[in-house]
Amino acid sequence: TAKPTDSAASGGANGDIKIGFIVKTNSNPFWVFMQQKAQEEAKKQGVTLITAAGKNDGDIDGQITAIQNMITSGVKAIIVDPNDSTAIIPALQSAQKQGVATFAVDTQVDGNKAVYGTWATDNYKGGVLLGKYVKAAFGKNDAGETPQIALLDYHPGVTVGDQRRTGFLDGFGVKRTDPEVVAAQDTGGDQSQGQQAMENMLQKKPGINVVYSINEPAGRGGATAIADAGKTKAVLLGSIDGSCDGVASVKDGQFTATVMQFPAKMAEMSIDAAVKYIKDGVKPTMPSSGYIDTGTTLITDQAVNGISYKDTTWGAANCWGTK
Amino acid sequence: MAEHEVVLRAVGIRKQYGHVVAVRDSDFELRRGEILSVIGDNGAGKSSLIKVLSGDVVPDSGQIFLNGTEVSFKSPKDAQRAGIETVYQDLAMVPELDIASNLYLGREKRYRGGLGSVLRMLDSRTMQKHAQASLDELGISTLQSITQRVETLSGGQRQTVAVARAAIFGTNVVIMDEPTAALGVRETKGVLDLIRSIRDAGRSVVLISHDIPSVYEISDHIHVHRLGRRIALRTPGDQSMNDLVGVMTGALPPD
Amino acid sequence: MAEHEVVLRAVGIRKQYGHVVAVRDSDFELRRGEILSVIGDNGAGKSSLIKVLSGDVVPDSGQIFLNGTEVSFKSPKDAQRAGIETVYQDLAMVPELDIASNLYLGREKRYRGGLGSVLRMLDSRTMQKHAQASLDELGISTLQSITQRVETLSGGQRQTVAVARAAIFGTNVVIMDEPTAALGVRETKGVLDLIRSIRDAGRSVVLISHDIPSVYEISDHIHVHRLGRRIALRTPGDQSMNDLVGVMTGALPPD
Amino acid sequence: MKVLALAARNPFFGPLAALLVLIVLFSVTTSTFFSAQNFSVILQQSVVIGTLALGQTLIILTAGIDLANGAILVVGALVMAQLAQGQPPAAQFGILLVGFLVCGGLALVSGVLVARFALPAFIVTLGMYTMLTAGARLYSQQTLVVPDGPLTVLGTGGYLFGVFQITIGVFVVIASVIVLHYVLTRTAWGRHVYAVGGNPTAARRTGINVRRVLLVVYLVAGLLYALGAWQAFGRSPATSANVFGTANLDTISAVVIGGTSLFGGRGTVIGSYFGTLIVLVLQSGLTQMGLDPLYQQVLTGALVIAAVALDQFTRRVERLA
Amino acid sequence: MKVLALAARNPFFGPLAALLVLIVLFSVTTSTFFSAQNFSVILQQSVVIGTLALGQTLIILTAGIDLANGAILVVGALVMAQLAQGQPPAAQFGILLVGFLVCGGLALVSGVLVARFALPAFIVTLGMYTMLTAGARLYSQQTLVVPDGPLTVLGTGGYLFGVFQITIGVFVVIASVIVLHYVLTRTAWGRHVYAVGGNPTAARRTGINVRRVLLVVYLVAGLLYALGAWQAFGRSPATSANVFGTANLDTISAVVIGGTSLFGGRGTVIGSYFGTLIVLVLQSGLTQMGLDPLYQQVLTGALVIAAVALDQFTRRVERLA
Ligand SMILES: Nc1ncnc2c1ncn2[C@@H]1O[C@H](COP(=O)(O)OP(=O)(O)OP(=O)(O)O)[C@@H](O)[C@H]1O
Ligand SMILES: Nc1ncnc2c1ncn2[C@@H]1O[C@H](COP(=O)(O)OP(=O)(O)OP(=O)(O)O)[C@@H](O)[C@H]1O
Ligand SMILES: [Mg+2]
Ligand SMILES: [Mg+2]
Repeated sequence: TAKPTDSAASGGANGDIKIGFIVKTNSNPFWVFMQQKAQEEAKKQGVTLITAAGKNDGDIDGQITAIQNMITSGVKAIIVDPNDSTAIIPALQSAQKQGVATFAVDTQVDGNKAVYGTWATDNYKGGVLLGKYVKAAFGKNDAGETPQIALLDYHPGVTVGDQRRTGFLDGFGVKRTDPEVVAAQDTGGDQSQGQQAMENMLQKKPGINVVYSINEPAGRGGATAIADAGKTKAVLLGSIDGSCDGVASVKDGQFTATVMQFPAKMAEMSIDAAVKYIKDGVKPTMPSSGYIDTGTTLITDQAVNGISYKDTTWGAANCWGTK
Repeated sequence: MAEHEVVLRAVGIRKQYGHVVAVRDSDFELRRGEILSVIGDNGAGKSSLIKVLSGDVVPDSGQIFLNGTEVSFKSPKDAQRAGIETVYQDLAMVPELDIASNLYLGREKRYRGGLGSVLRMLDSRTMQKHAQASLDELGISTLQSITQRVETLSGGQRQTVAVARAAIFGTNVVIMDEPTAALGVRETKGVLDLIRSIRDAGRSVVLISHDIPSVYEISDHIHVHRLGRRIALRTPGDQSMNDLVGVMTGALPPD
Repeated sequence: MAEHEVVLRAVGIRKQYGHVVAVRDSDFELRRGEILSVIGDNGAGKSSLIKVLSGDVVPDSGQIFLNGTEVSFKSPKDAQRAGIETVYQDLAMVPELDIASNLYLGREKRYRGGLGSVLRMLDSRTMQKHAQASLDELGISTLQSITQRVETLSGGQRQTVAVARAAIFGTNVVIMDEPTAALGVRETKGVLDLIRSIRDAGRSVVLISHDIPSVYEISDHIHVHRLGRRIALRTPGDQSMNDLVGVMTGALPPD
Repeated sequence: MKVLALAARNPFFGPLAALLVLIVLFSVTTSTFFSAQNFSVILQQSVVIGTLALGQTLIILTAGIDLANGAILVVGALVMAQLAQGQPPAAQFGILLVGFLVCGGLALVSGVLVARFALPAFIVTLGMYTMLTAGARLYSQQTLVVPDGPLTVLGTGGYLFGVFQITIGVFVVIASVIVLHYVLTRTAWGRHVYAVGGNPTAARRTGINVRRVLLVVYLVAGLLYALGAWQAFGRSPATSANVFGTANLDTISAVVIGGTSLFGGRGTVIGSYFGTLIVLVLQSGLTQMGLDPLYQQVLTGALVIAAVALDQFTRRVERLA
Repeated sequence: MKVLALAARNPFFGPLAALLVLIVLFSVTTSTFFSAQNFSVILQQSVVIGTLALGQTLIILTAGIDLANGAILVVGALVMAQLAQGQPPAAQFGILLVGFLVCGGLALVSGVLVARFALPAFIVTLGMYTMLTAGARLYSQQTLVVPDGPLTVLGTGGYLFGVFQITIGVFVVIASVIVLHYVLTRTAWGRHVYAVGGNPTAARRTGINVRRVLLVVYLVAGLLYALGAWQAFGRSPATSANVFGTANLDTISAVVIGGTSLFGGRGTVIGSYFGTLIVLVLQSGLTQMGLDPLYQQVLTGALVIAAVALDQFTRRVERLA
């Protein structure tokens, strides 16, 4: 039932091309940054980009609404960072039926269905990387001590959070129910909640010496609580995100390490692919995994054997966000 | 025979708020087909007493008898089921609703037939017509529309609506707490006539009022309330009006 | 000389709510040191008129003159600055605050010295003492505590508080909208005495009341209001009380 | 003058005016906003929040508030989706019934705490929200997809007049608004709802069973939340514990924008539905304008205030001085 | 009886009782809760929300509500942090002043819309919240760290009685509670605040300038939000546009748990501070109990309702029938 739009055929200029870009929410600089990069790339390619965001993490109805509004406004392609990998599918399918190409960034759609291409971080892999590193660093520093791990989680049921935590625990080689995991709190990825949760966990288990944080704001809150308790030296704190703020925190010793992801790549590659598809009808080729991993890189200034990393100087040059 | 003529009797009613004793072990007695006036100083506890009788307030102690049987009113609804209808001193109206809606609040009329029984549709037209008629009867003539919201009414208009309401629905006893306080000369006469006609129809009326001449003229019995309790129950004519006032204010002993 | 004796004069006041005309091009005149009563049917527009005079409502048209100078009251504060204090029919009290706080609301007394001028601390003790004295003077004796919240007062007690308030602060004109409606015999006498003493102190009083005998007895002039306007301005004694009521209800022509 | 008199009689006139102003605004400033297709999409977007807003209106009319409506919807949706896994479409009729029972029952718990124990609705429903949000995540951390059947039928539809695409869900939400408007304005129970919100003491004294009215209001609201869950399946057959996280504030906004007073006793369900549409028209229009989401957000905030200001203006509310 | 009379006179007695019950509960059920150290941590956790809750109380006492308080704090904090970059500590005095002006000014905008145009506070502050949240993100997407100096001084502290660690910020929040309690109960302005919330018509008729009282209330609230931002620097010198996103609901909860009525005219700031502590004690205690976060959340919801029920019970509120 897809009706080809005539206006597109008339002009050769890319200016007639409109692309939609939908992120999870704009309550996190990660997505705001990705949007900005997408906007820059669109300008470079000479296409019009319109953007939208869900209201909060999990707001699938808001993203469906955004998809519908964008179709109305005549976009030829939609790139979405889905708030729910499953629930987004029917809306994407319906978009394709109406002749709109669909792509995913940052988070995969289930089975990579209903999208022509995906550019995302492998969050599990990032977690594993962090877990392995912290384990090794722990072994190196505190020989003989048993690890007491505290988790600063997002909240359960959010895919990215689950993947990162699972990866971290696997990488560290413990299970969630093992005695080494002495405390866990949900923070919603919020700095002040991270600080409060960490303070309360330290009251319960003053011996905590390993902390995982779902993202850098929560990690920063945790680091503040740890510093207030005078334990910065005694605790290894690992985070995931790789914003310039996070890299700075690694540099000044608040974080032991962070795992960097690359939102700019996601934005640029997806826009590029969308424009190509609209102009030439060529779908991007995806590897057998079904998506392109934009990569994760460990950032730390404390090297341990056998784990590749980049230092904070490299990190500061390649981080995302305001430099 | 004397005993079962008593419609509503209360014995040893007590109601305390914090350490303020509003009603202090007071008795009360209302006969069928009579107008009983309750008089007393401001703050004597008249309103508190009738709130107990109308089920609005649960007393701390004491008993209430309706036609000789002990009853216990947990809410105004209970008293209304027993045919006791009350005009409260602060009128108890919903400001956002119009006159007719307030008049029929809690006893709305539905259309006959399917519209009423199935769709439960209100027969607003009939309610408005009846409401207008009741108000006209009370001599309120300045009302411009029966669909005016009560919050826009003048003090006297509002009071008339409350009185009309009680008169329509009080099948057994009508209690009126200062029903003419805000009323003009003509409207007051309308309400006093209404009270008489309720009595003449065999129903009983409890009238709280500070208008002693009217009370003296209209009442069959007068309940004198002082410092939270009934200190005297008199028949007008047995005692001069001035003496009655003396008893009420404490200038004269009750007997 | 006649002209500047008029304290408050209003010409052609009109106030309309939706399509209800509450005040219909009415005039008003109050002289210094007199008691002027305003009488009229329920809904005649008495309260609406005095709300205009007290700054509570801005009229649609018309002029107000204070001591011969045109004024325009945008809020009750403006009228109060001109020494006009009002007891509203619905009393205008804050239920959550206690008696003394309501009495002094908007004109609280602070401690003398640093406590008052620097810390701006309220002198609650003095306010309570004065409040108690004012209420005693009005003959309210059943009040158990001056720190009772107004929402717990009886109807009459509440009204007394409002009257006491206006009497204390009205330095020029005191307007009272049915101040004795909820009052007992003794308390009513207290308020009427108060009104006389205000007049005797050279201030002016506007009294709205449905109690025609009292009005006839106490007033220097009577403003008869009907269907939104002043239809007559009389001196008691020039006309019998019955004729006055006849004019008020429309049974007799204004002249 | 005539217009103002009409506005005073029909308090949803203000929100309607605001809605029309916005529609005109976006129709003029964008080339894509004014189309049958776009209006049909906006109507479809309104079905879930619009339905929840009806329950919220009922509760707010009684001077209450419901912060748990989205959470109740989610629990109901999860239970229904879980039960529907691997079941034939015919079984979904029974499952729907379960959903209505679950949502009705949960809302009734709030109702009992408010009506019977006189606890403030804000705290009761905040507590319910906290518990149910966590409860939903304990119940299922997966995204569940319901198979096609009665559960998803509200999302199916066809064309009206050949151009106007419409779903059953849109009919259902509009029908709900009309039925509820009828109930509130033309039946005794509706009047009692206004009375309980306007002056509970007076309501009680006229013999209204205030507690029962409150209980029924919360129950009906719960059933409307179940209807909202059903509508949500029409929008997307997949559900999880993380959806509709801001439905509470979204519906309160819709209700207040629609001219209902948070202090109870004044308001209309039609207004609330217009309030829902106002927010959606804003989102749609601003997206069509191609504004960045953050700038969209700034404008949304300003326009929501402006919409309510317009409403106040058409009602010429007496101002505080 | 005596206890109840005391409770009636001091409406913050109920929340205090609830707080004590919770403290006893957690002291008994966990070995780590009852310690000077833990109480000192809880007090430190209370400084930001506790301060914001004071402003929220003022506004709610006037029958308003403020959904924008967290957003105003964030904007103020960002502006201060931005200005403080690369500046010597001495410059921070001036910067603080700017922060107070910014927050006071923003809150005053809400105040003008509420007082002057009679718009509902819910919508005005929701609009402000929407605009300011987006505005803050447009203003800065970085995490800004303020250098040590006057801006961070509230986080410094020492030991009381040798064991009880305490910060200046804790003293400041407690002092703020006491000062505001004094102002509300012992000055004319405080009485006017209650009057405006309890019966605005009566307040106006007694000659109170209702508009001005409202404006000052919003202004003072804004200054308290600036103080909250200052407190936040004491908690953590790093700030970004993404902090305190739920401060609005958190403070409303604290205020309501503290016994203040959302309908205005009744309540105390002391109660609101106890309300803040109740929530924190719950979070701390449940963490010490080592419950799974989701079960913690379920219990939090239930206990918040229970705390308010206890409050109602101590006040023996007359129930609806
Ligand atoms: N809810 C309450 N809380 C505390 N005290 C109360 C309450 N209700 C009434 N009172 C007190 O009880 C006493 C009796 O009040 P009540 O209203 O019964 O008097 P009343 O005889 O009707 O007076 P009036 O003629 O002025 O209407 C008064 O002192 C009043 O202050
Ligand atoms: N806010 C309003 N909206 C609509 N109509 C109003 C409003 N206020 C008053 N009215 C109408 O204006 C008319 C005059 O009312 P007002 O209160 O001035 O009468 P009044 O003479 O004081 O009567 P009463 O003796 O009963 O107190 C009445 O018909 C009333 O219904
Ligand atoms: Mg009384
Ligand atoms: Mg009047």
